[in-house]
Amino acid sequence: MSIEILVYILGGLTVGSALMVVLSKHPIRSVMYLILTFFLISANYIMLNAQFVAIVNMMVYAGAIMVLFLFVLMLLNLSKENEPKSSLLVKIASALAGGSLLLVLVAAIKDTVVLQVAEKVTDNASGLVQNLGHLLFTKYVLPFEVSSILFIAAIVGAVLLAKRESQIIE
Amino acid sequence: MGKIEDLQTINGEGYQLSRLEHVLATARANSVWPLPFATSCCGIEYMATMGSNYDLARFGMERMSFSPRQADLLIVAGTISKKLGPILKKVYEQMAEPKWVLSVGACASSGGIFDTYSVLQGIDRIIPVDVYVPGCPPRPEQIIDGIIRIHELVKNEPLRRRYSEEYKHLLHDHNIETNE
Amino acid sequence: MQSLSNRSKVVSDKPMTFMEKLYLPAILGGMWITFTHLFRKHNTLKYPEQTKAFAPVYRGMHVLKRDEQGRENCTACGLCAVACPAEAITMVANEREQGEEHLYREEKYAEIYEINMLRCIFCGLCEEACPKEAIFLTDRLVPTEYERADFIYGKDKLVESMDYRIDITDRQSTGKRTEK
Amino acid sequence: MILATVFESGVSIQFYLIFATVLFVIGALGVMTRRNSIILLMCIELMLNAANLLLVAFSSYFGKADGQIFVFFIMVVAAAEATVGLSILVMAYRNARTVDVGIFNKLKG
Amino acid sequence: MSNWIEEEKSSLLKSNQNEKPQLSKETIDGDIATLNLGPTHPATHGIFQNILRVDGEKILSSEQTIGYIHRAFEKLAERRPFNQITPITDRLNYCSSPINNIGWEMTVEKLIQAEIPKRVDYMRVIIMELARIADHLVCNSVVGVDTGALTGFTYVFQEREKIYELFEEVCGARLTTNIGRIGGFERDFSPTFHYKLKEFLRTFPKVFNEFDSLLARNRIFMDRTMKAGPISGERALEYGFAGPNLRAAGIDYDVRSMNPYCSYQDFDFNIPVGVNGDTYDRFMVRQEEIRQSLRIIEQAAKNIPEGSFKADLPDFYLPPKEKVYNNMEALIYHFKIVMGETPIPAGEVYHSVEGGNGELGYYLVSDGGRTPYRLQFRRPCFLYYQAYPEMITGSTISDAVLTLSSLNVIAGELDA
Amino acid sequence: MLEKLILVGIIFTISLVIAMYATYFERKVAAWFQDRIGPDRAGPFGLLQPLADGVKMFLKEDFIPRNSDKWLFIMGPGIAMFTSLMTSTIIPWGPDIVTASGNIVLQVADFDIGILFILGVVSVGVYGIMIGGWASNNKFSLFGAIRASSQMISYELAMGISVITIVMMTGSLSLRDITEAQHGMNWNIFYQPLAFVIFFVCSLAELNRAPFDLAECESELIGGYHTEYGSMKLGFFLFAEYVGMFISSAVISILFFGGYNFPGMDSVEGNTLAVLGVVALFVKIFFFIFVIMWIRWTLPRFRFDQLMHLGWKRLIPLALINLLVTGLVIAFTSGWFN
Amino acid sequence: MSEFTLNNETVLERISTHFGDAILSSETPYDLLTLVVEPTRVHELIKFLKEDEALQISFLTLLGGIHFPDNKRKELGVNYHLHSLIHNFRIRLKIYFSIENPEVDSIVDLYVGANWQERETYDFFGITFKGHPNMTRILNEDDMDYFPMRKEYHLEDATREDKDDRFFGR
Repeated sequence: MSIEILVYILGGLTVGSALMVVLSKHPIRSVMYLILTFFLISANYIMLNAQFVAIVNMMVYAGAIMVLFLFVLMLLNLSKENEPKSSLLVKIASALAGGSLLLVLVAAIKDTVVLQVAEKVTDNASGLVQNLGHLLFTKYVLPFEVSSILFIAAIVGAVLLAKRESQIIE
Repeated sequence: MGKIEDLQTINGEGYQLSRLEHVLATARANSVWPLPFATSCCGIEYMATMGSNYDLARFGMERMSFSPRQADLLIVAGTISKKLGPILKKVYEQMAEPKWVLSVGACASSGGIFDTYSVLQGIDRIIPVDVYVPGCPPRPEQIIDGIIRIHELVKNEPLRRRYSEEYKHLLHDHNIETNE
Repeated sequence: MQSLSNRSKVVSDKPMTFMEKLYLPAILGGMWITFTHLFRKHNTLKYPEQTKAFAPVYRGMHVLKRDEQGRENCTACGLCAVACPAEAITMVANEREQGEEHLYREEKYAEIYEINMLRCIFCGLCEEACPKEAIFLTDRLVPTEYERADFIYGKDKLVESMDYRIDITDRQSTGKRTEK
Repeated sequence: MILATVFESGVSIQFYLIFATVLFVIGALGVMTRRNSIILLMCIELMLNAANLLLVAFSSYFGKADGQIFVFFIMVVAAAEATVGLSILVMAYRNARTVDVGIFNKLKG
Repeated sequence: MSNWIEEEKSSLLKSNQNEKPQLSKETIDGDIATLNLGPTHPATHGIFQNILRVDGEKILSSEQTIGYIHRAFEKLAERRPFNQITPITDRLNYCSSPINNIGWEMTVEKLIQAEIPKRVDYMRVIIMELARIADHLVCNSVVGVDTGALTGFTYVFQEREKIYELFEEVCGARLTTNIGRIGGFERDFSPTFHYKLKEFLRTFPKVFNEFDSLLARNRIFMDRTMKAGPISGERALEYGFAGPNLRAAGIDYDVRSMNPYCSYQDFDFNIPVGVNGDTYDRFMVRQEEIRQSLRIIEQAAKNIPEGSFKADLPDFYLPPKEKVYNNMEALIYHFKIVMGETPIPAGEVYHSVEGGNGELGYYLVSDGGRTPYRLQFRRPCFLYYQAYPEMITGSTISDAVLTLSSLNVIAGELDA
Repeated sequence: MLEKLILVGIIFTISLVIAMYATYFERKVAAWFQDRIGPDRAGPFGLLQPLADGVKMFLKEDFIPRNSDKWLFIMGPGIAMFTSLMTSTIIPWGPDIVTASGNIVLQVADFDIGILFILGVVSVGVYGIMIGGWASNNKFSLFGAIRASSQMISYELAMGISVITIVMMTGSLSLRDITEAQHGMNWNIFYQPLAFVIFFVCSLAELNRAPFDLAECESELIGGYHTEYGSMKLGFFLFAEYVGMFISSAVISILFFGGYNFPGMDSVEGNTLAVLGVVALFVKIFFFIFVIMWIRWTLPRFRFDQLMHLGWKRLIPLALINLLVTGLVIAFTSGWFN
Repeated sequence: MSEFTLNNETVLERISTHFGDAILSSETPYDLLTLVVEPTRVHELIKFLKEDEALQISFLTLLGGIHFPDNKRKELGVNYHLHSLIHNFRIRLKIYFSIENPEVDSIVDLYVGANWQERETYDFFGITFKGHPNMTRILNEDDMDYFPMRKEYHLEDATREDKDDRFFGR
């Protein structure tokens, strides 16, 4: 099954680039790998027939949030040299902790029985814009509005924080 | 430095460019992007050359590259003082191979009337010059003439000339480091 | 400060009108102007193919004139060299020998006469200084060269040939020499 | 147009469960190992994305769009978190000249 | 001075590329970077260097280095006879060489107290005003180019080309004209000149208005240039500004009306002044000056008196060639003048003309010798370029670029 | 599947060739506006000029500044090129071509979310410039990169909002649906002139074209983000700009000028319609490429703060008002208030 | 303002009443009032000219040095050209001092524009201006070791090769 292979390859690439985010020494490269990861996750969404989420993921994460990260990194001009390093002990400890977390989670998930999987819906339309839009503006209209308030709060907070103190005093 | 006959000797296997090389060199000659290092009067005449009446664009040269990385031809127009010399040299070093130098006007080529303590008596003391344009300042016609000469050089230059020992020697003579 | 001249005129105090604040009218107006130029005849001199006549008094390449009988006019008085602000003229004078009357008009002549065209600023002072209507600047251009040495113009390049005489009659400072 | 999707293949939802878990753990690992606070924020984004992936997978397999709606809300939160987090970082950086997470210890006073 | 300037300068000159100008330590320490505007930056038309200290796009301070094309004019002038100095003055403000030439000639004429015929005055006025137009056209079109509008530049350059043709018709060269002699011109205006001048006066206003309407009232341009690089009139005077840059600050000091030379008192013209002394005012003042210059040229061309194109100065003006060829006395005078052996009075004289950039002065000290004992130029660019750091502090890099081009700093005049 | 691959190939080739000749066209147009001739010595009428430039760039020494981040330095132009080519996939180039074995759709992929895809890819396009500018380790490049990225992010918003009005009118995000809704002369420009102006201005800003070319403006930043780039890497950046110009002209034509629709299209059908439709679309595209160049060679550029001011304080409010009014009108016409 | 017209006589008179002892000589070559002044008093005098209500000679036209090698003890000089824009009156001040100790008061505190002119004068003649904020070379290279405008130094660049001086006494 070619699609199957495609899905697995995508998964593998995603995990690989996510790993590189953590392993890269250079912060800018971490950002680049994270962008790549987001792209690959978007591809996964498309495979899951969630086109709208895929493209929004790309726009929001890759197009906006990561630009912000890159921007900050550029402005602070962080290079490989002044990258703070954690001690080997911490690294080993956290690797062990991470490994055991993975172990526990996988063990827990392995035998999960997923109920009520829809019958192979090949013409699944749940990811289409119309469907989502309808749901968003009926069932979830309150959270939707609340999220906009959250956004405004975040913007105001960010602007206030990023302004220089002297300018605030003025 | 840059006579066409010199190119013949540099290219040991005989002067004949292969057909492909010829096509490539001709293409290259039609897309020489200038870096105008215009310091004084000649710079104004260079501006006139860029203008509508003489239109350097016909040679595919209206795309000025103020960044030395993108330029092929260094047009030195105007007086170069001793204080400015190192900067000119640095600009030359920053340019990517292949690069050519056109020395426009009396001041750049020889110092002109400024035989004074502060003026460099010709830029060929610090960088290799391919074509000299006389005049103070030269007419736009003369500048175009010089550019056509440069084009001739480009058209006849084998691709491997820039890797030849002679070329390295030439740069060495002018104390120019190339590996950037 | 009070007005110093009583004829001042304030030119920049007009505030922007509402229409100007809208950006668009000026932008469209500007675009209309450029658009009309689309259909205008270009104003370019295609230089190597076309040439433009210079003013008759143009100060270009020098010529050392001969007189009607083909004798060199120059008497090597050295005024041109003295008058040259760029100090570009060098000459060696020599006495005319017996039997050379058909070559040189005066008793003295310039054995070597060199102009460094790369130094020369084409100011025309040599022409003006010449008392023997020997040196003239013409409306020809000095060609560009690859080598610096090629710009030392000796008598071979400067003296006009009798087969191809250079017309300088339009130059107002020529004057007339009445034969003695 | 609908592209060829997972549903035409035999990939089960278990795969996405494991896949998302692995991504989540990688994010967690990053949080634990790295000391650059900007990268920490990035790893948190990664963990959020792992959750998103699972949500989308379930929503698709169940044929219900609600999961995808939640993804949007998570994105909103993530965006807000990133902006505020980064501005705090920039502030902290201005004062301490480092992006080491250790600086936040000083906040304890 | 602090070491960032040194750092930046040395990084510029190091011929080894290892130390390419990079974000210095200070960037990290204070969100402040140094930025090297020049010497070969496209905005520095000519060669001079500004090392800016910037915070983001905002300029905190700047330090200038000049002298990159210092050519020792004043020393050179001490070694050349009087008539050979004219070609040197060409290269001061090379955008308007004829003004420099004629200014120098008038200085010598003042020294030897020569009587100049009215016709020569009018001829000089025509030539000088043409040169002023050419100068202002270069400056204003370059302001346009620096704001990104290249097309206006090409339109007015076609007209400037016509001015060059006019110069060529008179003296035989386009840019470095070496026009005129001590005592007048080397030849009269030819019929072609008159024809071409008429043609120029006919076509120029139309093209010029096109250029004007491309920029002058375009909001993008106005927003860009207004409040960019302002200077108050009082401050400008302290700095010794003159010419369009001073007039843009509201002070109508113009040598042409204050100390009329060359019969400028005969002509009716206005002196445009600005209000704020910012880039827009400088631009507008120059635009209006071009119109006023056209007015002057029209008046001069209409009223030009008949007469000789040269003064009667047998000791300084070369005798006509016919006489030199055929007349012994004329030949002797000719030799004397060329060799620079005519008697020159000792004394000192200051003369100034309104150059393209302001009061262009010549302080000539003569000891009666063949060459000037000391010749000092009052170079307007040199004086007002000092004010540049003050004008750009607090504004953005874009403003700094525009301010630089609207000041019309000519490297030849700046560095002498 | 094969026909799709062929289509992809054709579209890529066409965009590259058009981008290449856009450089030539740009130089010629500039020359015409300025009473000049423009390139005329490379081949007849200078037609080989882009090829010459290409060859030159390929043969130029390909160096990487010593202090730069090599990996990212190479990636920058690559990303720029890739993202600008990506967008061409969802553009409907014309009506279906009818063949014996069925219809060939002249569109690589008709996503349900078409216009969002374009916005998404465009928002990613900023990385090329940002990374390129940062990796060069040159202050002017960094300035260019920062300017470019803040400018592109700011103008994306107004662009998106202005597009939403079109989406509201059509009821679909798919570009094909939007095109189909403008059958004949029923173009959106007649209903949404303001949205068009905003979209057009924003796409100029997204393209970094004059009067918004602050990221690379010669007189201030030398070359901006590509100051340190030479040879083909520079070529990629320039290429990306011209491909972007081509694609955004296509998007403008589709969103506001009916795409492949043309007046009187009902009188033809079948393959004639397809061919004429493609021609109509390309005529519109070329017109907009010309207009973009026309603007570049006429207008002065903004200053950075003025640009931000225009984006945030003028265009976004305008776009929002436009959106509101459109919404009200749609609500009235569809009878919500009855 | 009173009916005080500025001409050479009145100005000289007015200056003499305040600075009678500082003026060494006065003349009017080519109708320009020229005063030779005591070097130590020149700053004071320029300040007076600038601030005097009646004179208002408040525009510095030109400042420059001059070198007379044969004037023993008075080898170096500085000239000031001042201009009263309101009255359109020009005046020239000259000071002379010995080459051993070439030091004068700077007038940067009166005229900002004098800054570079004084630096230039220093660069050319080696005249130091006391109180100048940045007394360094301006046009020539920083490491130049002589003052080129002094009469004893050559104009020519010694490296010129293409000149043949054997003829015509140059």
